[in-house]
Amino acid sequence: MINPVFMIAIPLILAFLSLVAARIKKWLLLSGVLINIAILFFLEKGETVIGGFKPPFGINLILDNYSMVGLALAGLLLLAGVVLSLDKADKYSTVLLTALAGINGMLLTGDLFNLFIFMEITIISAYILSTAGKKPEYSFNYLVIGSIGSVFYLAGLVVFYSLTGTLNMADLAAQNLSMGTPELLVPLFLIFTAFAIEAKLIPFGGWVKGVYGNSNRLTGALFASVYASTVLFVFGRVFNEVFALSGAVQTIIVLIGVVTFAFGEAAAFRQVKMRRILLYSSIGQSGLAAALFALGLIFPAVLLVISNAVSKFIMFSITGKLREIYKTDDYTDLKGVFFSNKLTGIAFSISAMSLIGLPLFFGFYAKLNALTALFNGGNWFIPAVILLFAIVEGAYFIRLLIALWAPGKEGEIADKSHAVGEIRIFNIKKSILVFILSLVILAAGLIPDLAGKLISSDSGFMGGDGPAFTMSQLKGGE
Amino acid sequence: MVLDEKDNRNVWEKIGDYFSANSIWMKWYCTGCGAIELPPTMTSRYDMERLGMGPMATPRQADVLLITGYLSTKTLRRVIYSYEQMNSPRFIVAFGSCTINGGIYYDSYATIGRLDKYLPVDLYIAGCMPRPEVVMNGFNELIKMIKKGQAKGWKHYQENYEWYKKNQLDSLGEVIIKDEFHE
Amino acid sequence: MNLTIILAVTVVLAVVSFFITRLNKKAGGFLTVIASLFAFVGLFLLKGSIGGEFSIFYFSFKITMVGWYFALIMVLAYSMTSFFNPFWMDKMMYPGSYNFMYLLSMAGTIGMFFAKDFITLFIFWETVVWSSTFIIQLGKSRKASYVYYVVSAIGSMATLFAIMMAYSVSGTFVISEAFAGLSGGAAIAVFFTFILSGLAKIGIFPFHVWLPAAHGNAPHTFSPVLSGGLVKMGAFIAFLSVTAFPAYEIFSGMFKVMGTPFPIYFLMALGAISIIVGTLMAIKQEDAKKLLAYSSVANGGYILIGILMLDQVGFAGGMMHLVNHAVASAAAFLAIAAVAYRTGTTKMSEMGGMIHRMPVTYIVYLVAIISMAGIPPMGGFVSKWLIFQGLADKGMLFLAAAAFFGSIGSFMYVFRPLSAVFLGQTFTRDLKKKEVGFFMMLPMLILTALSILAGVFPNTILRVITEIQASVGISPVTLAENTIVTVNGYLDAFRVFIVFGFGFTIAFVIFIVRRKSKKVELMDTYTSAEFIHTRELLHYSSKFYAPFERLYDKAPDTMKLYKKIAVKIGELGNLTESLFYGHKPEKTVFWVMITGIFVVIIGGVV
Amino acid sequence: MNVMSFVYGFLVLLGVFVFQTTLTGLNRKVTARLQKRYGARWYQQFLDIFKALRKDSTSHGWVFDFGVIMALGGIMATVIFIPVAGFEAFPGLDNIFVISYLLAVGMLGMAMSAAGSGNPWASIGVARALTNMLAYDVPLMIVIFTLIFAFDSSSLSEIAALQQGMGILGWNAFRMPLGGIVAVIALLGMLGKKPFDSFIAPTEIASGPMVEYGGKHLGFMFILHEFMTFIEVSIILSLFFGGGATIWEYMLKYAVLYTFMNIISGVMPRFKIDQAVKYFYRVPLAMAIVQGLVVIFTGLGVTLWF
Amino acid sequence: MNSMNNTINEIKAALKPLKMETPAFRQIAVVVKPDTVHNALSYLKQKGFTQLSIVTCVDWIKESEFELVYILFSWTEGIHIQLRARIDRDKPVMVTATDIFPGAQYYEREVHEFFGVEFTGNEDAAKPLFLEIWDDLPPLRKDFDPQAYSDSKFPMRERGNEFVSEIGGHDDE
Repeated sequence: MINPVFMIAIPLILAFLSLVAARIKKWLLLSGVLINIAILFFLEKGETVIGGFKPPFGINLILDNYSMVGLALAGLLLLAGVVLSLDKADKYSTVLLTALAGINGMLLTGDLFNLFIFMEITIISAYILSTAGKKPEYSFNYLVIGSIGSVFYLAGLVVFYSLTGTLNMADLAAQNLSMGTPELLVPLFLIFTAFAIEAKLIPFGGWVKGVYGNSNRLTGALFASVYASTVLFVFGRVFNEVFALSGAVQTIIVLIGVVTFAFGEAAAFRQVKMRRILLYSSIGQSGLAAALFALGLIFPAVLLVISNAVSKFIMFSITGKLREIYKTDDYTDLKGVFFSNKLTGIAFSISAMSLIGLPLFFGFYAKLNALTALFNGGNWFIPAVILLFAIVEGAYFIRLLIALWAPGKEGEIADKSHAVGEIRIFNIKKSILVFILSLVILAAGLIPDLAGKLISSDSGFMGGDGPAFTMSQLKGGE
Repeated sequence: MVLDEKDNRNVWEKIGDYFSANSIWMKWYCTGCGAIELPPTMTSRYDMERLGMGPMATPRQADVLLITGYLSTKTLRRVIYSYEQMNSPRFIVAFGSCTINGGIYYDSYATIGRLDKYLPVDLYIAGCMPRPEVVMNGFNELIKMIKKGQAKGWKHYQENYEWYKKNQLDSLGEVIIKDEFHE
Repeated sequence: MNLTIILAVTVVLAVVSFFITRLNKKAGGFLTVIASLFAFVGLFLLKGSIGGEFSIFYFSFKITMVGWYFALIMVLAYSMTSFFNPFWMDKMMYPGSYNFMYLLSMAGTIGMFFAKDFITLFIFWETVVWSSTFIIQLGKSRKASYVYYVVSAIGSMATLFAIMMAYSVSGTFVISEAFAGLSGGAAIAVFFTFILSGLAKIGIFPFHVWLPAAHGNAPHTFSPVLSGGLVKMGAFIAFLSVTAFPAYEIFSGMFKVMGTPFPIYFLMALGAISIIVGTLMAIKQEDAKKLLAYSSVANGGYILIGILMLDQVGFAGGMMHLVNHAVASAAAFLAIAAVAYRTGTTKMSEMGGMIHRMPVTYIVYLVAIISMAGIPPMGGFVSKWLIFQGLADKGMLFLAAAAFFGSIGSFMYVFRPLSAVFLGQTFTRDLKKKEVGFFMMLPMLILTALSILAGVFPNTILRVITEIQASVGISPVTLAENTIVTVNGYLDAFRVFIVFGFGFTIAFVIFIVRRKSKKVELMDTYTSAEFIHTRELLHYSSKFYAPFERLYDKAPDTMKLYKKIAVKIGELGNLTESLFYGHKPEKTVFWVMITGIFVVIIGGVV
Repeated sequence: MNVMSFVYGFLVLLGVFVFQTTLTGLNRKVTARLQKRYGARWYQQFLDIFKALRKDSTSHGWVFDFGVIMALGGIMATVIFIPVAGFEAFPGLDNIFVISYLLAVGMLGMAMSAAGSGNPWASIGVARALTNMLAYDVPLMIVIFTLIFAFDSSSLSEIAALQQGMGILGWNAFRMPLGGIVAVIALLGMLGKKPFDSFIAPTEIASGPMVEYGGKHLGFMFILHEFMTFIEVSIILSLFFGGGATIWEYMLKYAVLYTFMNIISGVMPRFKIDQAVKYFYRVPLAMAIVQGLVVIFTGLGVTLWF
Repeated sequence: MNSMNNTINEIKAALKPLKMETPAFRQIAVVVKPDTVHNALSYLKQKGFTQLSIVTCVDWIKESEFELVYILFSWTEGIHIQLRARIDRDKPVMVTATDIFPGAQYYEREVHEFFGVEFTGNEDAAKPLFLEIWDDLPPLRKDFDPQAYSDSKFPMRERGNEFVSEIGGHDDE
C-alpha cells in the first residue's frame, strides 16, 4: 500500500525536476501522470496523518471512495489530455505537474487551510495555463477575480477559526454546526464565494468567458474537465461534510445553482461559437451539480460531474483542434466537418448526446438518478427546471451536431460537396483514443448499474444515499 | 356540297340523325360582327331552345360550328383548329356575306374570300347582317338537312381532306403556327 | 417467436448493415429489407405469446395485444419502405449510418410498444427520437431535423417528468401500476405532461410544426416511415393515457362536456383543431410531401379523437384509422418517392402527367388517397365511419364539425398531387421517364392491396381491435360476419364494394358498347383555339385553390410561436451573458459585493 | 344479397333515369317560362343525352375514360342504395355516411377524368367544385349529425319513416326549421345551381370540368348528372321532408322540391367561389350550429314541439 | 394655360423644332429632325412625359417620306405631345426608343411589320407581331396593292349560275 502523500509529492518532485532537466520535461510530465494513475490502484484507504501531529492539529489526507473517484477522474482525464495534446503540454510540463499535485491535494486534504494552499497551487497553475489563449487581459481578469476569491476564502477561514477553533474537516463535522446562527453566515458566504468563483456559478463566474472562450485544445479540455470537476468535488465535500446545509441558506445556494443551470443553458443556446457553447454548457452543468451537492444528493451530483467532465473533455479537445485547423470555432463555418472524420465525429456526438441526457448514454443515467433523487425528496420544481432546460440543451447540441455532420443548402439533400473541408482533425491514433473515451460513455450508458457500482460500490458517498435509481430495479426487485 | 345524293343510311343512323337534328349544340366562333345577332336569337324573343338548340362552351361538346362573319387569316387558323377538335357528326354554319365571298372586306390583305374552300360549310346564312328570323330560318333548314341525312360536310371533309388541306396551306402558309407568343 | 430474438437480430443486423454498407452500398440497403421483413414476420408469429412477460438486460417487456397491434403497424411501415432503401443509397451522404439508424429506430419502436415499465419505454422512445433525428438531417433540410428534435424533446421531457412524478407517488415504473394513487391537481399535471409526448409525436396542434418540416424534407425513403409509422408512437402514448392512466376514472368527478371529463375533451378539441389546421395548411402546400405531411396532422387529429373517446365505436374507429392511415400514408409517400426517384423533385409545379409514364405508381397513389379521404371501398372509409358514428353517438357537435371539415377538405388536398403530379401534360423533361422497377413497385402494391382489403373486409382488423377493447375493459364493437353494427346503423363494407362493382360494370358495359373514341394528345385540348406548344405552361398545378387560400392567407403561423420562444430564451441568454459574464473583472466584484450585502441583510433578518 | 337485389337495383337505375331526366326536361321548361321563353320540349333532355351518346368522342388517355366509368359506376352504386318510398334494393345499407361518401367516389372519378384531360379549365373547374363541396357540406353535415344524434339512426329510410304519419309538421324541416333552411341552401350548392354554380361557369371557364368531354363521355356526364341530382334531392327529401309513404307521394314531393330549387336558381346571380365559401361559413354554418346545440341540449325538435 | 405656354416655350428652346403647333386643347405637335428624335424623347421623358402612348407611322408616298409619330403624355400636366419626324422612304431607318421607353418595343415591331421601318438598336424589331406569316411588301405601305394580294392568296367565288340563293334570297345581279 502506498501512502496517499505520494500523490502530491511525486508530481511536485517531478515538477521540480522538470525545471532542472528541461530537455526531458515532456517525459517527466508523461511519467508523472502515468505514475499518478498507477499508484491510484495501490493507495491506502482511510486517513493519513502527515508530520506526526494528530488531527485536528496536523495535516491529514483523507482517502475515501469519494476522493478516490475524484482522483481517478482527474488523473485519467489529465493523462488523456496530456497524451492527446502532448505538443502543447510539453511547454507547460512544470505547470501541469504542479497542478496535478495541487489537484490531488485538493481532493485528498482533510483540512480547510490545507485546502486553501492546494487550491492556490492549482489556481495559479490555471492562471498560467490561461495565458495559452494569448489574450493577457482575460488572464488578468481571471487573476483579479481569482485573487478576490482567495482573499475571501482566507478571510472566511479566519472568521471561521475564531468561531470554531479548528479547521479540520472531520473535527468541524463533529461539531455539527447549526446553519441557523448568523455569525456562521459570514464565513459561509466568504467560503462559498470563493468556491462559486471557481465553480463558475452565477453571479461569480465573470472570468469564464474570456478564459474558456480563448482556450486551446489542451487548456480548454483541462479547464472544463479536470479543474471543473475537482472544484465541484471539493465543493461537494465542503458543503456536505463541513457544513450541513439546511434552511434558507440551502435554498439560496440551490437557487443559485439552478439559476446558473438555467441561465447558462439559455446563454449557450444563442451562441454560434463552439467554445462559447461548450463554456456556457459547462457553467450550466456545474450549476446543476452544485445545486445537487447543496441538496445533499451526492451520488447523482457525482455522476453528473463525471459525465460532464468526460464529455466536455472530448468536445473541448475536438473543438480546440478544429479551431487550430480552420481558424474559427463558429459552427456555421464548420459545416460537414465530420464527414471526413467519422470516428472523431462519433465521439463528439456521443459526448453531446450524453450531455443532453439521451438514453443509451451515461448522461441519461446521471440525469435519471438526479431526477429520481429529487423526486424522492419531494421536490418537483427543480426536476421541472432541469427537464425544461434539457430541451434547450438538446436544441443547441443537436443543432450543432446536425451542422457538423450534414452540410447542404436548405431545400437540397445533404451533400458532401458543401462540407467545409476534408482535413483530418486527429491522426488515427488520437482519433481512436478519443473514440475509446466516448465508448466509455456509451458502455457506461449501456450498463449503468455496473458503472454506478464501480463509482460508488453501491454505498453512496460520505454517508449519503447510493443510487436513487438503478436499472435493475426495473426488473421488479427493488 | 352535293345535295342530291341517295339516302343510304341504316336504321341506327336514321335514329341517330333524328337525335342530332333535334339537339343542336353550337360553338359560336364570334370573331366577326355577326355575334351581336345571336343573343336575341337565344333569348325570349326568338328562343332557339324550342328547337333544341343551344350554345355550348367548347368545340368538344358542340355539334355545330357557327362562324359569324368575316375571317382573317389569323382567325381562320383558329377556326380550323377548333373544327378539328369537334366530334363527328359536326356541321358548319357560316353566317353573313363575308363568309360567302369576303363581303365588304373582299380586297383586304388579311381577310379570306370564301370559307368553303377551307372548311366544309353545310349551310350559309346570307345577309349583312342576317336578322334573327333568318338565322332561325337557316337552322330550320339545317335541321331538315340533318334529318334527311344531307348535312354531310364532315364526311366530305374526311374524304377530301387533302384538297382542303392544300387550300388551307396555300392561303395560310401553315395552320398551326408557332411563334414567341404561343410558347 | 421470441421478442428477444427479434430485437437482438434487428440490433445486430443494424450494426452489420453499417459495416456492410461501407463495403457495398446496395447490399447494405438490401440488408435493411431482410432485417425489417424478418422483424415483421417475427412479430406476426409473436401473436401466440401474448400475455408473456420477460426481460432482456435490465429492460422488462410484456407482450400485450395492443403492443402487438401497434408494433405490427410500425414494422409494416418500416419493412415496406425498406424496399426503397437500396435505390437511394447513392444519394445518401451517410448510407451506412442511415441503414444503422433505420434498423435501430425500428428496434426502438418494437421495444417501446412491448415495454412493461416506463423507463424501458422511455429509453426506447428516445432512442427512436435521436436516431430518426440523424436520419432526417440527411434529407433536404437541416432545420427540419432540428425542429423535429426540439418538438420531440418538449414531448419526451414532459413525459419523463410525468413518469417521475407518478413514480414519486406510486413508487413503481410498471406501466399498469405506475399511475395508481394519483388524484387532484397532481393527476391533471401528470395527465397533461404525460400525453404531451404523444401529442408532439402525433403532431397535434400546436406541436404539428415538425411534421411538414420533417416529413417534407426527410429522405424520401424515411418520410413514409415517419408518417406511416413514427407518428403512431404518439397514438400509443395517447392510448396509455386513457387506459394505463385511467383518465376517465380519475377525472370522473370533474366538469364534463358531453359526458366526457373536461381534460379529455380539451385534448379532443386540440385534435379537432389539428384536423382543421392540418386540412387548411395541406390545401395550401406546393410540395407534395409537405402536403401529405399536413394531411398526417389532420389524420392524427382523427386518431387522437377516436382513441380518447375510449368507447365502443369511436375508439375502434381511431384504432382502425391507425392501420388505414399508416398503410395509405406510407403508400402515398412511397408513390411520391417513386416519382421523385424518376424526376428528382417533389414540387408539384415541376411535374405533370406522370400517369403516362408511371401508371402503377398512379394507381397506388390513387388508392392511397381514396383511403386517406375516407371514400369507400378503401379502409379509410370504415374507420372514419366508425369515428363519425362514435361522435354522433355522444353528440359532440363541434368535434364532428371539425371531423367533417377535415374529411371533405381532404378531398381537396389529396386531389392536388393526383392532378398536378400524375394528371395533365407530361413535362418535356419527363417524356422518356420509365416506371420504377418491380422491386420498388412490390411494397407499393402490397400496401395498395392492404388498403383495399381493409376496406372490403374491415372485420379482420376490427376483430383484433375488439380484443384490445376487451383487454382494456370496454365493450367491444359489435361485429357480425361481414357487418359492423353500431347504435346508429350498420355497415356492410363487402356489400358496398359489390354494389360499387355492379355499378361500375354497368357503366363499363355502356362505355364499351359505344363507338371507340379517338385518342388525342394531351396538348390537343380546348384552349379557346389558341395554339399552345409548351407543355409546362398548359399544365395547371400551382396555386390550385387560390381563391380559397386567399380566405385564410393571413392566418398566423404556429412556427412563429416557437421562434418567439426561441428568441426569448436567446434574450435570457444574452442577458445572462451581459450581466454576469462580461470581460471586465469589475462586474464580478460588483456582484460579489451585491451578494455580500444581500447575505448580510438575510443574516440580519435570520 | 341475392340476384333479385341486383335486378331490383338495375330497375331502380332505369326508373330513376327516366324519372329524373323527364323532370329535368320539364324543369328546363319551367326555367324558360321564368325567363318568358317557350322553352325546350319535355323530352329534350333525352334527346340531348342520346345524341351525345351517339356522337364520336375524343379521349385523352386511359384515365380520362376510366374516370368517367368510375364516376358513373360510383354514382349508380349510390343510387341503388337510396331508399325510395321505403323500398331498397339492398336493405339496410342506406346509411347516410355510406351514401355521402360513395357519392364522393363519383365525384373523385369525375375530377380525375377532368383533370386527366390536361385542360387547365377543367382543373380550375374541379378546384372550384371541390371548394364548393367543402363550403356546403360542413353545414349540411352538422345538420345531418344533429338528426342522427336526435333519432339514433343514420339510416335514410328510418329517419324518413319517423317523420311520416304526423302530418306536414312532423317533417324535420319544420321540427328543426333552421336545419331545414340550411339543408335547402346546401341542396342548392350540392346541385350546383345558381348562385353556387361557379364551377361550371360556361362563359368564364368554358364549363369547367366538362370542358373536354364530347360524345359518349359527355353523354355519361349527363347521365351522371341526372343520377347525382336524384341522390342529392333524395337525401334532403328523406331527411327533411319525410320521404314518401308511397312511390307516388315520393315522386310528387320530389318533383315539387326539385322544381322549387330550380325556380330559386332561375332568379339568382352567381357567387364567386370564395364568396360562396364565405357565405356558407357565415349564415348556414351558424344556423346549423345553433340548430345542433338546440337539439342536443334542449331536445326540442326530437320530440314534436307543439 | 400658363403652364402650357411655359411648356411650349421650354420645348421650343430645348428641341429647336422645325415646326410647332397646338392642334387641340392641351396638345402640342412638334416636328423635329429625325436624328434629334432620340434626344428629344429622352428630354421629354425627363420633363415628365413619362407615358409613350403610341409610335406609329404615316406614309407620304408623294414626298417619298415616312413620318414617324410618337405620342407622349404627361401625367403631371395633362399634356399630350406629338413628336413627328420625317425619314426617307427608300431607306427607312430610325434609332430605337426602347432604351428610353421599353414599352416602345411593340410599337416599333408593329411599325416595322406594317411599314418596313427599321429601328437600329432594337434587335427584336424584325420579329413578326400581328401578321403571323407574311411574305409580301409591308401591307400598310401605300404602294402595296391589297386587292392583288387578296386575289392571289384568297381565291374568290366564281359568280356563276350555281350561285343562286335557295332560301328565297334576292340577288341583284
